[in-house]
Amino acid sequence: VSCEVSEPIDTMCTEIIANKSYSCEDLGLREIPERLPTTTEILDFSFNLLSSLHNSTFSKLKNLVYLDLTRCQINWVYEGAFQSNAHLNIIVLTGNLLMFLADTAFVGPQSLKHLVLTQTGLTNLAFIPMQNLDNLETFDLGSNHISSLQLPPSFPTRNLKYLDFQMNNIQRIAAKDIDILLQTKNLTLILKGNDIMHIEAGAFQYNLFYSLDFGGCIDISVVLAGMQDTRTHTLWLGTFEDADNGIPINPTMLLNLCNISVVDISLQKRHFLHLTAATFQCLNKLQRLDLTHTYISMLPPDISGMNMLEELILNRNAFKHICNISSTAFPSLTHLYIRENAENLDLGSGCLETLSKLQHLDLSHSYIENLDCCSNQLKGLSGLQHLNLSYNKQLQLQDLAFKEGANLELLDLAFTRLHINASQGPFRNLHLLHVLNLSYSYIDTNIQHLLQGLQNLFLLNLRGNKFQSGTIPNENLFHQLPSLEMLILSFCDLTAIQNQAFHTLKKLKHVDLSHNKLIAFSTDAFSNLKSIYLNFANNRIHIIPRDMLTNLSGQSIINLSYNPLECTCSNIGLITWYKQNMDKIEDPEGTVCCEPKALAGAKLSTVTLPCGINVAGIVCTV
Amino acid sequence: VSCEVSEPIDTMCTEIIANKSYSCEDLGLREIPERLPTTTEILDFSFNLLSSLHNSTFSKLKNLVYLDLTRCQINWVYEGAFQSNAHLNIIVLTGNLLMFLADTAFVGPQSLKHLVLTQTGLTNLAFIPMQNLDNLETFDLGSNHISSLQLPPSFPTRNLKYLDFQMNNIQRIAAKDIDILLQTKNLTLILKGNDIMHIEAGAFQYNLFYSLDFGGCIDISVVLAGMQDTRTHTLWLGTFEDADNGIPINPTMLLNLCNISVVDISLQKRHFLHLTAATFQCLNKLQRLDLTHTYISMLPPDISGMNMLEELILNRNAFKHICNISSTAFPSLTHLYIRENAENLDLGSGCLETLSKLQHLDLSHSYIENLDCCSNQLKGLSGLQHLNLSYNKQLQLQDLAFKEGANLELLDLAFTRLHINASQGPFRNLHLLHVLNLSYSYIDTNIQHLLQGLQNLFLLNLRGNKFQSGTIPNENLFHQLPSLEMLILSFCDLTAIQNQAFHTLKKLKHVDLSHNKLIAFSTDAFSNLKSIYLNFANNRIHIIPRDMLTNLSGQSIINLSYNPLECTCSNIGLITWYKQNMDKIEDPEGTVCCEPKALAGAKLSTVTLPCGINVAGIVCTV
Amino acid sequence: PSLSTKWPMHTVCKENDLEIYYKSCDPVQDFALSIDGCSNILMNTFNIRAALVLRHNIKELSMNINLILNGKSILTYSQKLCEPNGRRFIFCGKKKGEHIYYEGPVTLGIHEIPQGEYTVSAMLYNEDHLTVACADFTIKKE
Amino acid sequence: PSLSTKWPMHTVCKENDLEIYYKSCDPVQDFALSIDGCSNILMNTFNIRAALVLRHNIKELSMNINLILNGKSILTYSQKLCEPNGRRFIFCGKKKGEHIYYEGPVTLGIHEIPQGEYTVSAMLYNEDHLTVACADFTIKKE
Ligand SMILES: [Cu+2]
Repeated sequence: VSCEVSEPIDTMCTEIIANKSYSCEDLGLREIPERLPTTTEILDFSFNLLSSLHNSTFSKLKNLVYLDLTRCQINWVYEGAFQSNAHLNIIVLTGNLLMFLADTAFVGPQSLKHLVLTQTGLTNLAFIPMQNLDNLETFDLGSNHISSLQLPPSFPTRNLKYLDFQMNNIQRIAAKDIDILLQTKNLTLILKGNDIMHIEAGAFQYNLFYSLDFGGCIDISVVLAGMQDTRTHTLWLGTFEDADNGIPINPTMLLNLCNISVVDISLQKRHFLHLTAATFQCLNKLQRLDLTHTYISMLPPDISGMNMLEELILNRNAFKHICNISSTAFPSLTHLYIRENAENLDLGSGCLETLSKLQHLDLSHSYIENLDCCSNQLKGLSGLQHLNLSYNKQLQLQDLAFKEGANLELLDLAFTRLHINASQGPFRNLHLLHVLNLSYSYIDTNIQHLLQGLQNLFLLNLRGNKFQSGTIPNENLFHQLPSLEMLILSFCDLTAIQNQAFHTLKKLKHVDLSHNKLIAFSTDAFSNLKSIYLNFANNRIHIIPRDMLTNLSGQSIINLSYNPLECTCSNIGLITWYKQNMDKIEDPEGTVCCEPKALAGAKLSTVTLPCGINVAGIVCTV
Repeated sequence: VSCEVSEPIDTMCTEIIANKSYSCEDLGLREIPERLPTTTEILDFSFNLLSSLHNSTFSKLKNLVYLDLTRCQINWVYEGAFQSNAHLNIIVLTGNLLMFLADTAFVGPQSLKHLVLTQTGLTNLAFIPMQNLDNLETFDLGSNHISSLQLPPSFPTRNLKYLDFQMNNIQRIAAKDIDILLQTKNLTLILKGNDIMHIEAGAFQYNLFYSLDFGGCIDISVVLAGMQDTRTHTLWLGTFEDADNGIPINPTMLLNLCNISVVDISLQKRHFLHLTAATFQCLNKLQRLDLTHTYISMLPPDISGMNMLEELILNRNAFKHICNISSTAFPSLTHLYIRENAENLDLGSGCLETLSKLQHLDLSHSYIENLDCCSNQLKGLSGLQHLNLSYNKQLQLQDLAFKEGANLELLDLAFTRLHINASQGPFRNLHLLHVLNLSYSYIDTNIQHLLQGLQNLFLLNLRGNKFQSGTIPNENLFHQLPSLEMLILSFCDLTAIQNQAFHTLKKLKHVDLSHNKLIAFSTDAFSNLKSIYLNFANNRIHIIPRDMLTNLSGQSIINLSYNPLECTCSNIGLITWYKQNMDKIEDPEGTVCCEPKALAGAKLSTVTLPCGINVAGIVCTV
Repeated sequence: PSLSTKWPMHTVCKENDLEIYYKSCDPVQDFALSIDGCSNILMNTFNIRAALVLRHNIKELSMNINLILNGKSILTYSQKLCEPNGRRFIFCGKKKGEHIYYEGPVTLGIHEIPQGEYTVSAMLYNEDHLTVACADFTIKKE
Repeated sequence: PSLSTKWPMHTVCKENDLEIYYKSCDPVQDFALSIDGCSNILMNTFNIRAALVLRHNIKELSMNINLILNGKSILTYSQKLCEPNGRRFIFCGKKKGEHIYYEGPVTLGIHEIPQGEYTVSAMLYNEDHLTVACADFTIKKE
């Protein structure tokens, strides 16, 4: 009987895809293992000890495409280090303190597309040899000590899409430093975390960017002055909780925005001095404006001209009343976010009425408490598709709680205490609702009409709700959900499920019953066992009769991990089936024996029991 | 016969002083070896692999005074790393990329005096916990990426004498950043290699420095403007061959020097625009001025007021004529250096006549060629003590060549081709001369009166000169040197030394005969064999009879390395004596057998020959 | 809390009536933390130093804090620190291998440390639920 | 020239008529050097990259260059690069353990490379005559 539990302690690389992809992460290796096949395309060699790279280091791995050398203590990259690796696309050198890169350090690959030199101690761009970098698409130079952006004439621009200089020491940008970037199009340029003190006027003139990130800069007027006549899709001007607050914004500081072509701006965590309509006068053409955590409690009611704004993000502010966002100023909004409001947010009545185009509304984590919800509050929002009211205090749902919600596809009420105050189903008009999240909403699961009318519901999440006497009866609130495919009932303190509980749910494909107190695994309750996913992890199941398992078709997956499974002959049915159906098992690592003591902790797949041929024989002839 | 040559390959630390000082440099160690005694005071643990320091790492070495942890890949210094090391004075952490220093990282030592954090990746002074650094005398923070000099209130000042911020990223210095330095006195502050762009007016006011180093800064007027009302002994304002040239100096830029109290200034490698007497108007109080490599060919003749200048350094400039240095403007000079002049320097006649206080004159490496040397040229310099004319083209020494040199103590003529054109000794009036360097001066060693009159000569260097037929005869030019103690005759192509050659040199103690073609080792030629040093390395000696060795007293040292020594029984005399007198041997590593082939390369000390007891016996009874 | 003995027990402070220790519960690395004076914890803000090397990208980063008394979790607190569209901290979006260092003030808003001995388990994890940092703190207060 | 096989032979360039290789002759470390285009050597100035870690302080630093043909030294050139009172280069005075990097133009003033195969041995040493860097170059010119 081989019941040994052996933890394989091994300094060998892990095969991810046979002959193609290997991970040798953190094995203390001092060279590339001889055993890696020459066909290897993807190699994660991070957190080892290489010290120097020579032309012989990778010479056997001629098919390498992706090479991750993160934190290998590489100091020296000698001539032709990658000369044998014609197919190499990606080299990651993050966290190596580079002391020397030979002129031909990167020569070899026919089309090197991604080069990551993050945190490699660079102080100067000239340290990097530009030979054979012409095909770069992304170039990561973040978290170094580069103090000048002077791009050499040989800097790769042909295919460059992403250039990351975040958290360097760049303080001044002169036009001639970056004139080579005129040859790029739709570049994303990250200058976040640099202490920009001066940009020469016109330095970015005629450039066409996709995104420009100046996050964390001290004085955004310096940036805006330098960006005159620039075109970019996105301009990130915010700052961070762990960065300097920077100079507060007054209306004149934003005037320079009138000469910048941009549709998406973030001003996260900036302070506004005198937030008036004037502040917005050069924001007219914006389609998206992010004012997360800008310490505002009121948007000026006389803002005008913001007709193009489609997305407004007001998260982490301090509105007392939702009318204070002055929604009439933003008639074209399709997306509105007021998450994590610092005050109890009063939803008022009809404050968003004019937002007839609104599709997404996120009011989560905002201390909302409403005893008469929610038709008045959401008046006029007949186009609403996604509504997030999760993580609020409590809501009392009235009859037809979302009266104008006929177009709602997603409704999230998780972690908000719900009181149902409706004689009929509060959701019964939500015919298009696709996803309903009621997890930890403390709903009364005895209300049989609760889910009435949700004829298109695909996913129902009831995690953390309780059922009377811990049982899901045959007669239950799920009967009215003909389209339901996914059902989450984890953490519901369930002890039993009646035999016909889910028989009406013909389309049910994914059921999560994990973290309950179920003592029996049964497939009887489900009407359709073709390619079903059943998660029974973390329950109290000891024994599973083989006939409960045999009707699971080939596409099905079950998870039985973290149950007190018995590895005795009384459970030979499960154990025999298990070993023959490993392809149907999720988390075999966590699926271990509990009894007898001698086998406790042994993976089910490794256990062989001496129960006699006859037992297996009987099972086989069933 | 144990003739094996074994290179001791060993990963053990080297004992420098028993129980006190150990070197474990570059042994690939991953921890402090258990075997180091707890009495260890000095530990060089550089170039090993520690990764992190804990309170247990050095807990056994309670007597540590000096700890060198250079380049040990230390990233993490946890709480109390040195808490057991009460006597620790010096911690060297050069070249470790520090990722974390706990607040109590340096707590423990009662009086930590020297902390070296050079090249440790610092970006910010706040990274360094200041707990228990109050007694620091030197604080090395060079070659990091510190961009602000903001010294915290807890910065150590009580005993601080040396503060090194060289090659950081400091661009601006505000008065409040450094006001804590007012508490120091006679501090040496190194800001070399920082790109200083602004110093707040008065930032260094009332400070009393010993030395301030702004080497390599771009614009010295920025420095001088910031240094108003500062007192310092030395002010280093030069730049370097591998640094930016900086902004050229015009006379107005130096006007701010009038309000700085300083006696020693270096302007090495600065360019002067319009070098006129006005340039010097605020340099009046200087005692030392270094104008090395300042691209000058002429000092203005109308400079006035430089009466206090004692030391003038004009190396690496381009004077055509020594009169062009306008020596009359510097009447108090004691030291004058005109080394490595880029032009053929014409010594003229009496150009330095007014420098009656001159003691040291260095004219080496200056392409000097003089056919009538040197009394006219050095007219008036009767106080001269050191004269360096080495590495020039050629000099024709006349009779009494240094007529006013009665006070000369050191005369260096090395590597300058000399023609002696004197019927009597050209040096015969130099009664005080102590050191004479004539190496590679191609002198005619047949001139018996050459060294006449040098009655106090202590050291004579004749390296690289030739003797007729490769022999030093009994009658030779050394007889007139009663005080000679050191004689260098290496690289003289000598094949023989006659028996009485040095008999008149009663004080001779140090003779270098290395790199000649001598075939015999003989002690006969020396009159005094008590504590003599004889270097016969790199000659052609095969065999040494034992009786040549036995009269060497206990204090003597000989070097026989790199001779084709025979390790056969014909040389048993040497070999036996050698092993008994290892304390008299210099370079035993290089003292190896040449013959027979089987023993070639074996160290003499390891060789045991089977020559029979009788041979050894005979020798012992001599 | 993990049972790993791989990493040493670190002392954050050891004062008259308050002792705080911690131990990394990350299988691949130790955790570096230091507090400038333990008694300051009860102040509104106090200064810490903390550092870690990322073993995984943190496009998303969440924090989970668990207060454990007698082996039972009695309080759980979790918070998202980074999301692709909500980069609250400048380190959000950093990648595997990067060194993250924070040195500065922290506000816990605790005004009393309850008496007794208990464990606070703190864990940071990323979008794939991979551990970014993990430490179990032992707190003893008289 | 040293006989050590500890360090690999590095290729500086390999062009039609000119090949330059080098090998470190320092017992404790390899030497890092790279030239941007070999043919540029004959230009007045050409660009190099060079790096080393100091194993000893360099209060004083001297350079010795030896041209060796058929095993015989035929030309020696030496120069002091650093002295306490003559810090010509910004790296003068650096200490053991420091990384020195130079990237930029160099002027050799050579206008012709003689034909044949020969060795140039270059060595840097400090005030105590300890090796700071050492490399033997093999030059083949047709
Ligand atoms: Cu002397």
